[in-house]
Amino acid sequence: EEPIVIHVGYAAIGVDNRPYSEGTSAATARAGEYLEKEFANDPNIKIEWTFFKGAGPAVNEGFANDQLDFAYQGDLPSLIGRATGLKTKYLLASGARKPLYLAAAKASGIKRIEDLKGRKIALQRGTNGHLAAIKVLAAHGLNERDVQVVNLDSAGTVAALTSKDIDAAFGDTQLINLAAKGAADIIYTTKGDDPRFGRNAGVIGRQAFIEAHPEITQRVVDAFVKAAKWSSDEPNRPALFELWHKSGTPVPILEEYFSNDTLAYRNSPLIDDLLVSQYKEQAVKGKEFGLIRRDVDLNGWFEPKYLNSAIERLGLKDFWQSYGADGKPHAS
Amino acid sequence: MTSSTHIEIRSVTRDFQVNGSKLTALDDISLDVAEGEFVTIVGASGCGKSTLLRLGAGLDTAYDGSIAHAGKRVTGPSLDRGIVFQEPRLFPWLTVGRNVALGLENAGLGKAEKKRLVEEHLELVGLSAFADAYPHQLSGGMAQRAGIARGLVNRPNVLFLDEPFGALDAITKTRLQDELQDIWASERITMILVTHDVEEAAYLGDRVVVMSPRPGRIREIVPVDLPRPRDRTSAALSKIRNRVLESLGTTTKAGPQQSPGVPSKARKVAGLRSAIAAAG
Amino acid sequence: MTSSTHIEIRSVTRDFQVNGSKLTALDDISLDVAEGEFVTIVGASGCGKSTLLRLGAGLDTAYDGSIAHAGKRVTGPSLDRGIVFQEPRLFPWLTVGRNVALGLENAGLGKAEKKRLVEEHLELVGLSAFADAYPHQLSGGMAQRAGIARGLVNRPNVLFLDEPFGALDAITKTRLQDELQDIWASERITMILVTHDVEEAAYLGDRVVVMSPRPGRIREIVPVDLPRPRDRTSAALSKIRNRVLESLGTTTKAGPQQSPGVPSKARKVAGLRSAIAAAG
Amino acid sequence: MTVALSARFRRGVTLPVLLLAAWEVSARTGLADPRFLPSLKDVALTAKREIFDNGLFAELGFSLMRNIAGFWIGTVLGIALATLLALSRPADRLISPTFNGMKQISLLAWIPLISVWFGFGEQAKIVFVALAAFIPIVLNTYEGMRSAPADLIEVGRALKFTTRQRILRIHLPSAMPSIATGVHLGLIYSWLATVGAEYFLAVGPGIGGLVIAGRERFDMALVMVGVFVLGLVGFSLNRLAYALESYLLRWRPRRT
Amino acid sequence: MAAFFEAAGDAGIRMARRRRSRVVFGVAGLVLPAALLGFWWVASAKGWLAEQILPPPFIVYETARDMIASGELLFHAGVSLRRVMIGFAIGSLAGLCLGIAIGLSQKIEDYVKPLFLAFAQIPTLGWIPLLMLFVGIGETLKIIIIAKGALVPMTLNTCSGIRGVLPKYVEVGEALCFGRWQRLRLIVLPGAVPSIFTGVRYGLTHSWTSLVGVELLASSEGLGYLLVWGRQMFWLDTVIVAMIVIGLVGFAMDKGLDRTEMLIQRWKRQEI
Ligand SMILES: Nc1ncnc2c1ncn2[C@@H]1O[C@H](COP(=O)(O)OP(=O)(O)OP(=O)(O)O)[C@@H](O)[C@H]1O
Ligand SMILES: Nc1ncnc2c1ncn2[C@@H]1O[C@H](COP(=O)(O)OP(=O)(O)OP(=O)(O)O)[C@@H](O)[C@H]1O
Ligand SMILES: O=[N+]([O-])[O-]
Ligand SMILES: [Mg+2]
Ligand SMILES: [Mg+2]
Repeated sequence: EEPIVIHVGYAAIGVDNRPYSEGTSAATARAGEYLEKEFANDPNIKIEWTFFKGAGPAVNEGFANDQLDFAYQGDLPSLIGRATGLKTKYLLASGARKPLYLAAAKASGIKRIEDLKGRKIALQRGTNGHLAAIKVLAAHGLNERDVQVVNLDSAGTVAALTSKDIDAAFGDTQLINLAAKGAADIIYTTKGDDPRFGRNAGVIGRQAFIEAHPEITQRVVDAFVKAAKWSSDEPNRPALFELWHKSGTPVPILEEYFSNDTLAYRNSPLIDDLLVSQYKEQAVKGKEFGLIRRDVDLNGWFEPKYLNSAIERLGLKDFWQSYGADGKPHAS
Repeated sequence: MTSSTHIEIRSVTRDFQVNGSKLTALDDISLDVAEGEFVTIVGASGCGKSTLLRLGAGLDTAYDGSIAHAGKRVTGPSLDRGIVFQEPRLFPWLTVGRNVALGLENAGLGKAEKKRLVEEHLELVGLSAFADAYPHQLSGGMAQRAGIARGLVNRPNVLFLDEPFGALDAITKTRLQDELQDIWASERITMILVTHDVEEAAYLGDRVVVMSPRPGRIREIVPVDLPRPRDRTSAALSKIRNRVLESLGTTTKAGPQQSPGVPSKARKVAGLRSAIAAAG
Repeated sequence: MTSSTHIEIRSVTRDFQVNGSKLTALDDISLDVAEGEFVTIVGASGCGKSTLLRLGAGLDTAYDGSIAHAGKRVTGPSLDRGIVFQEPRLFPWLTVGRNVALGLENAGLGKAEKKRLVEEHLELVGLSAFADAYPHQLSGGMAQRAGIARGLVNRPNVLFLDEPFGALDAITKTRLQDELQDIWASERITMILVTHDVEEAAYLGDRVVVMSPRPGRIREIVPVDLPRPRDRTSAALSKIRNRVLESLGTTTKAGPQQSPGVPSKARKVAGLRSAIAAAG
Repeated sequence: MTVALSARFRRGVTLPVLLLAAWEVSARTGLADPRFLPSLKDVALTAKREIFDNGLFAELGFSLMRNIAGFWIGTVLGIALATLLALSRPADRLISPTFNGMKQISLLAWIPLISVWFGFGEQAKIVFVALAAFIPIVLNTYEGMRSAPADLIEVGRALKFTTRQRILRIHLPSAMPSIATGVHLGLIYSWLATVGAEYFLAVGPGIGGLVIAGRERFDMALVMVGVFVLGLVGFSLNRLAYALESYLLRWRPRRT
Repeated sequence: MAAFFEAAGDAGIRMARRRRSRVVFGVAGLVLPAALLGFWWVASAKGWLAEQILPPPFIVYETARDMIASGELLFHAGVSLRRVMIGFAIGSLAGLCLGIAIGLSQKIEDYVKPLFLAFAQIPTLGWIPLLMLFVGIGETLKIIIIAKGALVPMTLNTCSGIRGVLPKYVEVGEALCFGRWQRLRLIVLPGAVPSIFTGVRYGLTHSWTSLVGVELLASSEGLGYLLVWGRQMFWLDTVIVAMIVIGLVGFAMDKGLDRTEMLIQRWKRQEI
């Protein structure tokens, strides 16, 4: 039997360029070596992780060149890949319902989202935070043109907020960090708000690989689901944050990031109606806002077969709550 | 003129463009040089001597007419035809020894053989002590001698020399003239040497070609039918020297705009210094 | 020697490093040149003539001893002291006319005045037709003449000339010698001229300085007590020429490693060509 | 040349010392926001931590290896291409326009293609670094080769130099000063690219991570440590190049 | 091989061939781009590279056409051109001055060069936080970074060009008592022209390169932004259009530089 290297990509990177990430079950799988353990007894199968600074786009390129077999990727980049005709399958949710934060510079006078009108706002275009931000703005009667958008990456955002070059910024854990240091104020988060404002992400597989190696695919998904299960067990909360800390993100930040959310809610791998409808909406919105140029056909993209079989075999049916397209829990 | 024609120059004309207007450097030059002959060329500054040598060496092929070497048309440079340039043209990044060794680059000799030849030629031109010096450490005459060594070391069939001894003192010059003549005599190299020293031209040449300037033409060819070794102080040589000088003199008169022109220029400019002094 | 000392060279020694060993180019040279005097210098190739001129012009200050101009120590170049270099050193990026005009760059003259001076000096050296040509379009002798024009145009107080006529034909050379002498006579410029042409040295100089090589020393100073204008063919001049030649000859014998050395070198290398032929 | 080495060293450190002093003063007096300009002490402590706890030197080693490998490849290929372009008119006319167009395109724009051909790993980074060195070396070598003195070229023709000899004996040596400048630029830009590669290509060990991390954590002390190390290494590489250059150019008459 | 490396030095032949060769070689310059285009065509037709990575030429053509028609391309190109021009002008001028200063004075070199080299080696990424503190994230920041891109090559090339001027020419200036300015204008600069132009060339290249980095940083317009944005959005056709425009503009600038250099170095034209 010929040796196989399974190339797994991750559309993010740890602090210090550490090849780790945090906040998702995929990050748990990486840090806890779930895949490696899964194939520990198969000397012919090797796992190779690649963490991408360039995030989403680099992952798409990797898929296009057959350089990646599986990858964790945010919603907008994966939809963009899908729109350009990449042959991929969506295998399971990972890092779904991630919150988005809005921080205002000290003394900017911004207290509410409505105050953003006409101000200089940083966000990182083309990432899943971009679409989420637009939705949040829209919910408060603003569109992208009502504010001055500055396209900044997360490090640039931090520096610009600190030096008050911008008035506010949409972002992620880096904003919690900044607020903790007293350099900015978090004035809004999607957490606790309408779950439809949240961002989604998942593990994507390359179709050709899946078709060629269905059994391996199943075992990969099994491993991810095991990681999701462990990440969803509340008693593991301290251990989980400790594991994710390998990425360099301080534990208190993670605690804040996951406060008021159950681990199971955030780490659910389910491809439920909420998730599917969210992706569908992103696709429509993405096109509307000019981020995606073609219609995205999502039919047949979601491939829950492996996920379901894993859940079945691992006895995790009903372990995670599934939600309807309206954001309400399914009364299953 | 005992042997056959070695270098055959026929109706050669060479024009240059200077500021958009044509300058005829050589006009309808014809000259046959026999194998083993020693031809010297004299002529006013700018009359086309260097141009002619470059054509003969095959370095310049944009001329009308024809040039042949041993019956074959010259279409480019060849190791059979060597040239010593008017300026030394040493490679500044090579030591003197390595500069001379360039002449043997394509001689197909062994390393030891090359080394021996280079050393011998450095000694010939009195530069043994400077084998490892760089060109910028040489005096003008020393650089010229290094150039001569480079031209000689390969012993070409035909050697063109462009004022090779121009920057040398009388004694060194005399010595090197004799060395050159000895080499020529023993190896039967066909030599074509440009010089401004009429004595040198008469002393070394079988024939002295006198050129007239712009357009460069052959005014006269003065044969030197004297046996060798020649006596530098002999009356016969002196007579020939005078013939050549005379010929040069008329030549210059024939092209007045070429020579420094009006003899009394100095007087005309004499007042300048006071003008400058007044202005300063 | 009617006027006071203009250039005073006292116990000047100049050493160079060549390959880590010391080379004494000038050894304890002392020479006084009177105001308006015309001194010529002859000596074997590499004996330090150019080095001496560069010191006098203030271009090289790394020597022992002292050099003064009009009583003031020479610490660097000055417009009062001009120099014509051994090689023409024309700037390739300037036309001939602009190259000559460089000499007036700091003369403080008006544009029209400058233009006139440049034109006159170009005519003086017979290059009027080439005012707009670039240096690479000149023949060797033409470039040298342009260099002379650049040196003369500013009419310095003292002019150092390093073999200025070396690349010129006999006729042009004779003319330019006379022009130079006329300028010298009418403007009383102190001139120090290096040459390899012993006749030229005797014809032009009030005194002829004969140098001996490595270490460069003044062997003898031959006074030329002949009235001007001089007759080039006079017996008196010829006598002086011979004196100088003789002095040079002994000079050269005194420093054998300098001169081309063993006279029969050619014969020693005679077998080389066959060696090359065999190898090729 | 009479200036003693120690005097030159003293001169060389003058500005940096002044700069450091100005920095320390503005940090202490609160003239500058300490979040942007940390105090020297902070930087020193951070440096100590990075060296002793976080294996800074090992990371540096990775970057250096990558840099040197890429630099060599870029230099050799650059000199080769420049030689071809400078000495062959057909090649010049054929290739130069395209090269001149392509060289304008940012290194970053090549990343997708580089990762297609060379993957995400070490190879791709080395290619990226090589590309950064390649362009200045091609340009400078080309210029140098083209300005070989015409009279020496003619000597080569008279001596029937082969193409090889012509290149080795005339064009390369006369292009040497120019190539040296190209090498200096190549060193500078390949070192920048070494860091860039760590930023733009997939993750791996290396010193660039330090600056990136500092930037991302907004830890300016860490950024400064990175900046110091990067500057120091680049500077040392350049000093080495200077030593080599003055050896290769020893034939040049010294300035007086 | 020997024929391919046609000797650079045969004045006559050169001159005679000049007119004909200009036409021939003008076309020759298009051969390689045409070949690349052909290869691209075949590669995308045969699917050697994924369509997402290398979209077929006609798609790129259509994208370009649309972007031109909408005025989008011109707008982005205009923004970038302006930034590059300003940044490049500042950087290259500063580099010229610095290069001259370092090239002419050993003292200045001793003082400035070590610091300069160390600075040159530090990635812009590291500077940005500090720079932002001083100049904000606006246009100034971008222009400073672009200027730095031009500064380094310009300085080093000017400096080495000046150092390379032959001492024999410098000495003529000394003998004629040239002042600093005369020495610069009449000897040093003309002698250093080829090297300086190489600096200008690479400086320009590097300005463009920095532009992309800068527009990646904090911008919503310009060719660099198109490149980065296009990649982010996986619109490789847009990326390629931006690349081609950058290449073309750069190429045109290069040609302009060639012409200028030729004009300045008139004396060389006839030499070979
Ligand atoms: N820059 C230098 N470095 C080392 N040695 C030098 C340098 N310049 C001159 N020399 C040496 O000094 C000696 C005298 O040189 P100089 O140029 O003064 O001779 P010269 O009398 O002018 O000779 P020529 O008549 O050949 O021009 C020579 O041996 C030469 O090698
Ligand atoms: N490359 C060139 N371009 C234009 N004109 C040239 C070129 N080379 C030579 N000439 C012209 O051709 C004429 C003859 O030049 P050439 O060098 O052959 O003279 P020469 O007889 O060697 O003179 P000299 O004794 O001064 O060295 C001169 O008028 C010169 O200006
Ligand atoms: O994959 N993302 O860039 O979010
Ligand atoms: Mg000549
Ligand atoms: Mg001399």
